[in-house]
Amino acid sequence: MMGSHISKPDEHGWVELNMGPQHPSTHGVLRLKVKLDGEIVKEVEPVIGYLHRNAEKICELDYYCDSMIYFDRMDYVGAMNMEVGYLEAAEKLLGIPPPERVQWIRVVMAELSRIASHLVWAGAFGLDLGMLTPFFYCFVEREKVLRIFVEACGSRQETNYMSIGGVYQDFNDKLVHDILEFTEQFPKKLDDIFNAYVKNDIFISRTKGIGILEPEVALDYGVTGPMLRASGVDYDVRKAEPYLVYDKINFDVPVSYKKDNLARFLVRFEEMRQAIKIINQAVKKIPDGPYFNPKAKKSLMIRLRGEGEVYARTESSKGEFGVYLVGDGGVKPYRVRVRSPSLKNLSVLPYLAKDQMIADLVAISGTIDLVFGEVDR
Amino acid sequence: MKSGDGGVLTTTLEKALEWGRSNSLWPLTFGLACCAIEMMAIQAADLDISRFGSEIFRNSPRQSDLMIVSGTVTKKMAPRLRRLYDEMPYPKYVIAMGVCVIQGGPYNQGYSVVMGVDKVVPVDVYVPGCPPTPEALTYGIMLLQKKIRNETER
Amino acid sequence: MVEILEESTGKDGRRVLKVAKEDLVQLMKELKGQGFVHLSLITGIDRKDRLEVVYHLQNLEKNEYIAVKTETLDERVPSVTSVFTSANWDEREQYDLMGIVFEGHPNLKRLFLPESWVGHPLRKNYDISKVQYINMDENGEDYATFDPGDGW
Amino acid sequence: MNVLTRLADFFAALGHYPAYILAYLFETLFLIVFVMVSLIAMIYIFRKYMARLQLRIGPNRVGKFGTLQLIADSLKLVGKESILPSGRDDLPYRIAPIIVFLGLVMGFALLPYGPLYFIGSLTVTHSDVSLLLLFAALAIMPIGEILAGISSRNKYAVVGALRGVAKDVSFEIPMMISVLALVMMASAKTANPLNLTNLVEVQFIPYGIPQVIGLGVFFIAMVARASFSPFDMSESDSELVSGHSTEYTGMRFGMFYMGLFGSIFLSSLIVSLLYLGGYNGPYSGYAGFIFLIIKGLILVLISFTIWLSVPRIRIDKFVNMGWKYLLPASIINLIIAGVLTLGLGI
Repeated sequence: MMGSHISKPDEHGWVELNMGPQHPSTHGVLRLKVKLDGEIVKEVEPVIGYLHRNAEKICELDYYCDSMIYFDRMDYVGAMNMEVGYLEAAEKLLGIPPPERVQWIRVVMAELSRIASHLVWAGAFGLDLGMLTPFFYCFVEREKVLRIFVEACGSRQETNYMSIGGVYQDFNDKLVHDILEFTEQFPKKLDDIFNAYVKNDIFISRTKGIGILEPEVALDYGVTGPMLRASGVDYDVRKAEPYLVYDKINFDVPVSYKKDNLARFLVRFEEMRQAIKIINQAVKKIPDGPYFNPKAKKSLMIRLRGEGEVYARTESSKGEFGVYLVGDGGVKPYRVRVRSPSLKNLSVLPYLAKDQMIADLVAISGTIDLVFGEVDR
Repeated sequence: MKSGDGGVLTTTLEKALEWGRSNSLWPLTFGLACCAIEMMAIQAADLDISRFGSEIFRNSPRQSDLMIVSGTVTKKMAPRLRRLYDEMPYPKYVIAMGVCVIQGGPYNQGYSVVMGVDKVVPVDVYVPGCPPTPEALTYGIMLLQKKIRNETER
Repeated sequence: MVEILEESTGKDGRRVLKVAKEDLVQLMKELKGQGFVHLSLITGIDRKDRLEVVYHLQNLEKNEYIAVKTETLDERVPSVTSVFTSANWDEREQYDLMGIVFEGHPNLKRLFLPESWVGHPLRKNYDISKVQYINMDENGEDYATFDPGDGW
Repeated sequence: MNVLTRLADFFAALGHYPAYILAYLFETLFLIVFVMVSLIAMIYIFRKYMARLQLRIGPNRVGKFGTLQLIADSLKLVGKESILPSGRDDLPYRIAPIIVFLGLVMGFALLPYGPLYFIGSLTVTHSDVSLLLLFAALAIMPIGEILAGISSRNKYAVVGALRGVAKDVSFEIPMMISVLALVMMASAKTANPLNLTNLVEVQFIPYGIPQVIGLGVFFIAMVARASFSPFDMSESDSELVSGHSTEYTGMRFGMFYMGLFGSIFLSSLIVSLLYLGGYNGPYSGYAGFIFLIIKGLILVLISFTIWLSVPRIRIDKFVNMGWKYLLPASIINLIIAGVLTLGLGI
């Protein structure tokens, strides 16, 4: 947004600069009120709500099975993770556990989605720093993931693939073959992108030692996900409270103790490598069986009734994604509350960006990995 | 901006300008929601929009010709969207991308969503879908090019 | 010691503590002392006759996750921002959408909607069919009106 | 017999003065055509090359292989509404893009494009201090950008202008010191090393070989002068929207845009003239121009590769680099030049 007319400095001699909601580095519709002392950022006040789409309210007006589409559109770059998060809560509330086969399929899809999400982030982070080319390489790889999604359910981004008690369509051999083909070639491409970044001295100088987030502060602000792990806290919901079949899969949780922008970058890249490892194991282990729970057939879906309160958390690509569902025995949820990791991660930006330069403010907000569908909901 | 019967010269000039405009639509970097990621995808390698001359996503509305409204327009965003539109120089074009932008989409029962961006700014091309595939958006841009060249059939 | 009114286990297998709202801050302090350093989520639930506030807390070392519940009849609940920084935006959000006034909050402003928005949308008695519009004044600040105005 | 005298001879029938006036006019026309053609070529090459690097195709719809893309772009820019922001500083706002473009054309005008006896530079052949004039002309362009920044009443533009000033101050001195080293080396061979033509023609071995450090410093300074990534702090599109040109529309913005690409080509030509032997070579009369352009294009492609593959450097780090590394390096280079010239007599 323009409208950044010259105004008089305030009593400290600071000038207020308004970044956003339309600004190239805000990844959507974040608005930052920045107080500047020359190049130095003295205060940042994030203003959010420009994408507040009242998802929590509409979920109350819809059937349990219909609410899925709003979750898809929360973290729209990693939609499958959102679906998993919602279904974890909804299936517990409605008492419809998914069959074994479905759980493995969901793990595969969630991890593919995590890769797609991190790839968008990796490309956009390059653009934030003024690096144009890696963006295109990231999107080429992401396109391959999306083709797998299209093969599975016909939709690219907002997949709506999973449903209560199952998935929309069964995995077939071609899909498994496609996924294996992707996981085979992806690590090499990922290394290329990785090297394009880290073998560059300017990139290192722009990220190393900048935006240091101490673990105590991170926990106090409620930061989770790759940001927390980059601050040296070994915490991942997939390990701490395994959902689906993550406890049967062998994978590592990348943790960095450097706490800076570079650490967050490295953690996300390592997560993509681990995701490949998970997919490779899970695809081969998918057991035979039904792909939906017979209690949740399509015709019965809108008659599902839930009562009680369930809080389920999952590890989305941004952090701990929690869904708190309250049912009153009706066919529609009484209250839906979403713990969005991006919102909590964003709340630490004023702390991180204080006394940094404008260029670093952009870099730091890049490493937070903001997706506004989820921040504002 | 119709040339009327201003003679051969002005007609030719007008045609040349239309040709130039249609082949050099610089979009504004203006991503709102989900569709923004698909908008980024038309820029990327598979559906390279620069083939049609939309090479540069300009960050400043002053230098852009095309506003792709990509994603739900909330009531809080609408005045700002209007302001961005006002800041763009004529001739300017708007593509409404996705059903949220066309009529509210899945959020049309909500309290904070604008039911269609055409209540705020005039729209040239509507691209339905939730989100539309990048191919659909590319087709929308090609339709807009035809519209600028007065080639559309009604 | 804080008096726990009720201790139960939820449908998801989590421990739920229920306290009076006067004891809330004290309980939070004690829980933080026990290692529950991460306040994950604050949820307001409109039970029509009363408002319920649920706090989800997490102990990373023991890998424990509990919920603390409190109730209010007059929309007022003490703020826990003095104990957890992360409560700041959560409480603002719940104030914005649910209309729970957190007493002692340093900056209790609406998070998503403009200040002059009428009503709190997540309340059960909020009339969703009553359309409000948002406009922007010269300073870039929003205000909500019931009047469509120009351009709508 | 350079271009000017040839043209004057051609028009000799009209008398001495009219012939020379006509000759100057034609030469100016050549120059403008050359600048325009090279700008269009630069932008086209950039887009196609960028597309290659990014696994894309690049413009291919208008004309064969999209060659007419730039014509379409400029037609569109000419036809755009010209918005003048309220509260601007009117005169500086209007003349800023012209200053940028003027500096660019002046820079091109002062270059020698071939040996003195054959082509010479266009228009200002006779200046004995064309080296100084060239750097004076180059110093004009940043003034236009700074004026644009402070006159358009936009905070992003002001910050961009401030960064531009900080940037210019920190690379100008190392750049001029490395040029000084060149002049020192050339002064052993020619009576007037300040003349660009002389400076080029004494390079039996290109000065880039004895003056490697100088070449490095000068090239970095030239990249910073042209202000593209990694040194596009003043424009930095992800931080400051569009920097100093944020408020400019239509052809005024087009001038900044062309100024950017023109200065890349201009810097490449200057580097190849000063350090890579310029048009020297066999049959330099006819082929010299082509040698120069080829060297320039290679440098342009190197610049584009740098542009597309590195992130933006932070402004304070750049200022640090200018004063802490480039300046000492250029002084060391000066000492080397002195030793080579006076001590070894090269």
